[in-house]
Amino acid sequence: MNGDFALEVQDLHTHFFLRRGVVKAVDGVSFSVRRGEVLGLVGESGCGKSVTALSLLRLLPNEAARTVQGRVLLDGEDLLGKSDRQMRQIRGRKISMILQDPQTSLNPVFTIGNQLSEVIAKNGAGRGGSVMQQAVEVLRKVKLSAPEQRVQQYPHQLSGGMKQRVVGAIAMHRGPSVLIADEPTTALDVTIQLQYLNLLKDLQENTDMAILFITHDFGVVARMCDRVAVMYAGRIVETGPVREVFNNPSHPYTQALIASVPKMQRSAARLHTIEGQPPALSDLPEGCRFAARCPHAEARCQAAYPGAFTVGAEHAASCWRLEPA
Amino acid sequence: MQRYIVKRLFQGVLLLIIVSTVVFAVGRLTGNPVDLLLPEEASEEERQAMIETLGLDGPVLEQFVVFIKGAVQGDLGVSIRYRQPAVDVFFSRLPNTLMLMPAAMLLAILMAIPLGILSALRRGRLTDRISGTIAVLGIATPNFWLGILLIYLFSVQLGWLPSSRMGDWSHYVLPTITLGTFLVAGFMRLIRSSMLDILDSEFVKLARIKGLSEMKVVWKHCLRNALIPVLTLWGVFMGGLVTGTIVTETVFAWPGVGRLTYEAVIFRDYPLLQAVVIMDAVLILVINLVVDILYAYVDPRIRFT
Amino acid sequence: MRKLPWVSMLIIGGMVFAAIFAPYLTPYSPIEQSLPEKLLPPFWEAKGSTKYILGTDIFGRDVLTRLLYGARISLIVTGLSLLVGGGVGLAIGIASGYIGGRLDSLLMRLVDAAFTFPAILFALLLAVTMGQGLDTLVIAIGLLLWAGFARIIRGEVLALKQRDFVALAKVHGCSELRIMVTHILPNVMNTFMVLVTLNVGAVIVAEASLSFLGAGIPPPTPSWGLMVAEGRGKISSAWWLSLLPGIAITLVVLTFNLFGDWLRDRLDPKLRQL
Amino acid sequence: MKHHRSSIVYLLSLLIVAFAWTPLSAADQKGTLIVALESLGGQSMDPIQEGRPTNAHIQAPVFDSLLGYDYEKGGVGPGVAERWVLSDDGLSWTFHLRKDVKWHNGDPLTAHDVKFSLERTMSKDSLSSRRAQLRRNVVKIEVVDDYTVRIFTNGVQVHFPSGLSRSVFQEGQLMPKKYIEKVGEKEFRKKPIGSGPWKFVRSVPGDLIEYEAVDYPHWRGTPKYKKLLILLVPEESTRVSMVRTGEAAIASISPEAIQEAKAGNLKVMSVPATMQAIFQFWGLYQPQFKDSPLADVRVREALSLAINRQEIIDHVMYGQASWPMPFASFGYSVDMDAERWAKWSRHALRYDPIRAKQLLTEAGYADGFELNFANTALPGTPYMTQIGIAVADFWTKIGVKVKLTNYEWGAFRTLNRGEQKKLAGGASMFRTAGRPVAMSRYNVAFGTKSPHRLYGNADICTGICQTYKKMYAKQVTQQNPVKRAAMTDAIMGLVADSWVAVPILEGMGYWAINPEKVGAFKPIPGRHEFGDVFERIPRPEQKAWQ
Repeated sequence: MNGDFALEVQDLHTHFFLRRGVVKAVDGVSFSVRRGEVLGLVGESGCGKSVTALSLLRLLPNEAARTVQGRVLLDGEDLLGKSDRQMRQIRGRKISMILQDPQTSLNPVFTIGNQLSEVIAKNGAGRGGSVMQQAVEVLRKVKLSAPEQRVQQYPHQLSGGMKQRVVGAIAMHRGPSVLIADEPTTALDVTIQLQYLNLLKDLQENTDMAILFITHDFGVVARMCDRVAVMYAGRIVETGPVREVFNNPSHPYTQALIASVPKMQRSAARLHTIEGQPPALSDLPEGCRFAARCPHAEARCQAAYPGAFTVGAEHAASCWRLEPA
Repeated sequence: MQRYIVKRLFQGVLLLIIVSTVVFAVGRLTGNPVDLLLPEEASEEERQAMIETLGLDGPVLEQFVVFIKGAVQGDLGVSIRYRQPAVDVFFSRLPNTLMLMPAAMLLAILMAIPLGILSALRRGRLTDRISGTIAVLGIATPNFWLGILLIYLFSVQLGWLPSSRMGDWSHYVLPTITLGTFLVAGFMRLIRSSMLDILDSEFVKLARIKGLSEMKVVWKHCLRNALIPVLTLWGVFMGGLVTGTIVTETVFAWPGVGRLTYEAVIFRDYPLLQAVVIMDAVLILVINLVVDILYAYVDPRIRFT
Repeated sequence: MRKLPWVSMLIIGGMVFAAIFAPYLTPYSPIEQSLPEKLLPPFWEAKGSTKYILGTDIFGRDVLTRLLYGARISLIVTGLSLLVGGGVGLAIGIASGYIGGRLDSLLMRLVDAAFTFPAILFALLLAVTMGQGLDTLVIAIGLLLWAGFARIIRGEVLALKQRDFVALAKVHGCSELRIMVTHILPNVMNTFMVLVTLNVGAVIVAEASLSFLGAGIPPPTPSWGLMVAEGRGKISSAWWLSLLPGIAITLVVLTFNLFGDWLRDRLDPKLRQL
Repeated sequence: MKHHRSSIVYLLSLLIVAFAWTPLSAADQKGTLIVALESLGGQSMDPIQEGRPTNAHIQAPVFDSLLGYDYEKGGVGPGVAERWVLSDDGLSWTFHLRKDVKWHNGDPLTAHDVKFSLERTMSKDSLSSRRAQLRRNVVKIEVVDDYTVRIFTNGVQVHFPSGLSRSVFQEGQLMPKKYIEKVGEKEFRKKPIGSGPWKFVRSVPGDLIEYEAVDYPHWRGTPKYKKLLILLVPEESTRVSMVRTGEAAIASISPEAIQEAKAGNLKVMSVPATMQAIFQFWGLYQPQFKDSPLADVRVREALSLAINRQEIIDHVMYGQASWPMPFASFGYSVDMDAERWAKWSRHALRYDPIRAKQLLTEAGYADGFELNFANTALPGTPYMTQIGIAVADFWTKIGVKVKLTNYEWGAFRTLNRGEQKKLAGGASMFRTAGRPVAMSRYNVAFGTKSPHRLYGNADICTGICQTYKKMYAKQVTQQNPVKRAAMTDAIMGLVADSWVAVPILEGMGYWAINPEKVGAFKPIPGRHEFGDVFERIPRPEQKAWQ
């Protein structure tokens, strides 16, 4: 194993055990992120991206959801074997996350400063002035205007973009090895999205923090990420360096996704859409999960799931068409 | 905030006017207190004489004017039954009710918060089911029935507690339970359900991502938010509490305002009835105002708009 | 979702069945007296007999028969008062929420007033003023309900108003009334139904409480609340008089609440805070 | 604030009184007698502020009445006045007072107090229920000497004195002239003093009234207890529970609670003949009811015959009621042939459904008819509702389609005002209170200007109405007791045969008593209230129950 990996996920399975059956939201996902690297995790909504992220943090939403198999190595330590108490020590300090919706991720009844102070206190107080002064500093770092006032304010008094900066500040304050960003800009205005992405980039610079960047938007991936993993129906179907994947998408799903991204240069051109619906996660087919929607589907696609075939440097995809002859 | 309070106060005064007009009208529709002050043999002559003595002989509109004039000056008339200023009668009973209501509320809060939180945290498990059943039972059991059963069991059969009336602490036990039960149940369900919503919320996730302890997540981040709906529905609970005091005070011979309210209706003691209803309304308004302020304290979204 | 609440449905079904077929289920009349046979205990007690399975009351009437007919009264009172109170609340809620403006603030002040004023006091006043009876009781309990309905339905309508289909209907030139009836109303029916089931228990308890205070269904009509009230002084000498109808009330209210919870989770989960 | 200050002053003064004033000799007075009642009325201790019978509970311990009771038979007996005499011309009554009566502050009670009390009772501010009548009847009150009072009446008033006994009304209660004039009305209401065997201590509105026994021999009887506590406990089951747990010694109950009380090993005391439950037909004289089934006297008699009174007595009243006398009369009633009427009622009020059916058939209503029946219960006798339900059931059994409506008493009372629209042409429950003079009650029911006017009003008064009117006018002015009794009997016969107001049963006052808390005692016949009995109740060790 490469010691440079901040996070390695191996064969992760997270299932929801419901009355009407087992929903295999994450069904054998493997990927890894190097220190200082940004890995994009891309896919349609409902393909299991967020569940993957929550599985890594061991914060699955309710008791029906369980990670049943796999390993999550953070700096070489398997998180799945940790006790709840140990996990609390790890969360925030070694692995952290920015949630999707800035409107709801801050507690409405406490001030910004109060919510920041919790992580500041965790980091050990007494470094660099009072907690509130530190909080102001933290906000300044995320380029929030008038930070002295902001610490006194409540979340509803801030705009969505400001809130997301606060959330980012909270998530990154303790300098985690891995930061998961779960569609952090989806809920923001287009103009602010870009600012926020740049901010994330800036903050990551000069640190060796790895970022797992979850999104459904290939355009964002192109801007943010070093490598990308494409997820479909609970599995990764293609991984590779961003440029590689963009130039040479190998899985039909990836191809369709990239084709559906609007390109400024070709604004007049018709956008591609993917016909059909992804399979129900409670009733997955034996074979390739994309087969039903795939223009190239063959008989063997129905019969068995393809393995990951290498198509280039660090670039692999799960499609029978890529099987070496 | 100040403007908000002023606005609420203004609304309160408006409400008081509506309420007192309605009471004045409804109280006078049928039934006359004089009939209830006289024995059944009394003649029309006696009746007329007493109507004059009590000043009930003018036209209704005139009486209304007199009533409003007095009310503005804080004089709500003389109780027909007690022959004392109605406001005095009300205030002589108020402390007794004010001993009972907070006790019931305290019981409700002390029981409902831990139980509600526990059952939300243990959703679907045995703890949740047991406390859920207790909650629904609490709502389903009419409190007069509960009161009678409690008296029979704990006073008559076991002899542990006094059956009624005011006295030392032991007198408070049964009425408090009787009055508090439905509140416990109501609060508990409310806290449980809002806790469930909150536990699923993003900010709780973020609190966990921060690595906060479970105690801090539950008691700091969840509880305060979970109390918001309790405060929102406070008005409804107040209504229930007033109803509860009428029944509970009757069962336990508790000399409070609830019992007084019932008497005022039954005996058509117009001045007393008006006083009781208006003072009740004032009381509820004041409590609601306090709750509103509390609400604004708990929920900054209210405070700053 | 949650599985069907079989037990609740069975009990509710049984109650409805008893209410409809009460005359065929028992050979006795709920009202006709048989004074020499008064206060017989249920059959398992020493002096009881299987002639009167659950014993007799102070007038020698069969307690089981009165419980069965009482189910009928409870359902009628509950149904009518929910229809009246809920209906008024529904109408006011829709009008207030949809039309908005001054009407809205006026109606909402009225709702506030209703919450300030102890509703039971109104009910008492009404019963005392109009005389006891089914109509009085229904109006009284209706008065107790409407404000709660109105407030929640209004909230619902406010959200609905923003939805596209309403705008679409407006574009098509539908009248306001028509929009309220054909577009808004069907969309709040789920909420309404959930509110109705959740309030059944409250109504039954309210009926019982009013009977206890002497302002409910007048005797000799059998109502469970009245039966508890009539038997309350006899707990040690004739426990079955107040205990059995009390249990019936508790059981049915419990059942309706559980059913209401289930229905709410099915139809309108966002109402969970009720 | 003001309220607070005054109560502090009040408490302080109570304390001072308690320390400064130690009883001289009260060796045989100990313990507290605790009584639980369903109502304390207005809880006013001023006799002119209370027009209801509750005064006989809560005011009677403190105040004496000009006339008292016949403790054995019930009815009027000597009170503060030992003798009372009608003048030969019939226009004045002379009352001779006891000389050993004193107020709680030590002043002697004199004729001046009597005059003062009666005038106060008649004054503008008085809520006394018969104030208007007293004003009309009294011409002048004259103090003959310190212990003699003469009252001149408006015409001959043969029953005048009975109204001054608590066995009938409360107008005879005596109040201290000097004290009231000295301290003022307001202070008197706060700290009332009387001449009764109990001194007022305090009154907590809606909760209790506390009394303390006088420490000298009292003519009504010297209290055996040191203190008397009257508690307000509206809920009956709670009252019974309190007696069972010993929290109270005595509680008023309704017949329904008798079994429950006995189950708890309590003594149940029934005070005989406190009321008569009746049903009566309203407004039948009105022209629109000329052809109503009820206009036929046979139908009305049939309705009486349809009722099994013994069954109601045994089962609704748990055996604690008795067979009624004719309308508004009791065993202790004056001016009538009690023996004759007892015999009459045994036969006339019998249960005879066959005869009832036969009468209905004769009248042409073999298949029954519709009857509106207004059911109600008067204060103090809640069991009337149950009697009404039982009566309705008996009527249903002979084929009458009874439409039963229940009215809370306050609502019912408005029905008989004005045109009596809701009652006219139908029947209702009613009662007559246990009073020794029947005739005034007859006038309440049948007088043309009376509240009920069952025979006719001022405009429509023919036939029986006219007859009654004439007979009544003669009876009330007849000074000769023998002739008066004959006239009374004649009126009673007229009413009995008209079947318009029909007795159902004679009710009693019921009490649950904890025999470990009080000893055996006797009530006053006809009077449910215990205000004149408390001083006669022994402690358990003094006189045990068998």
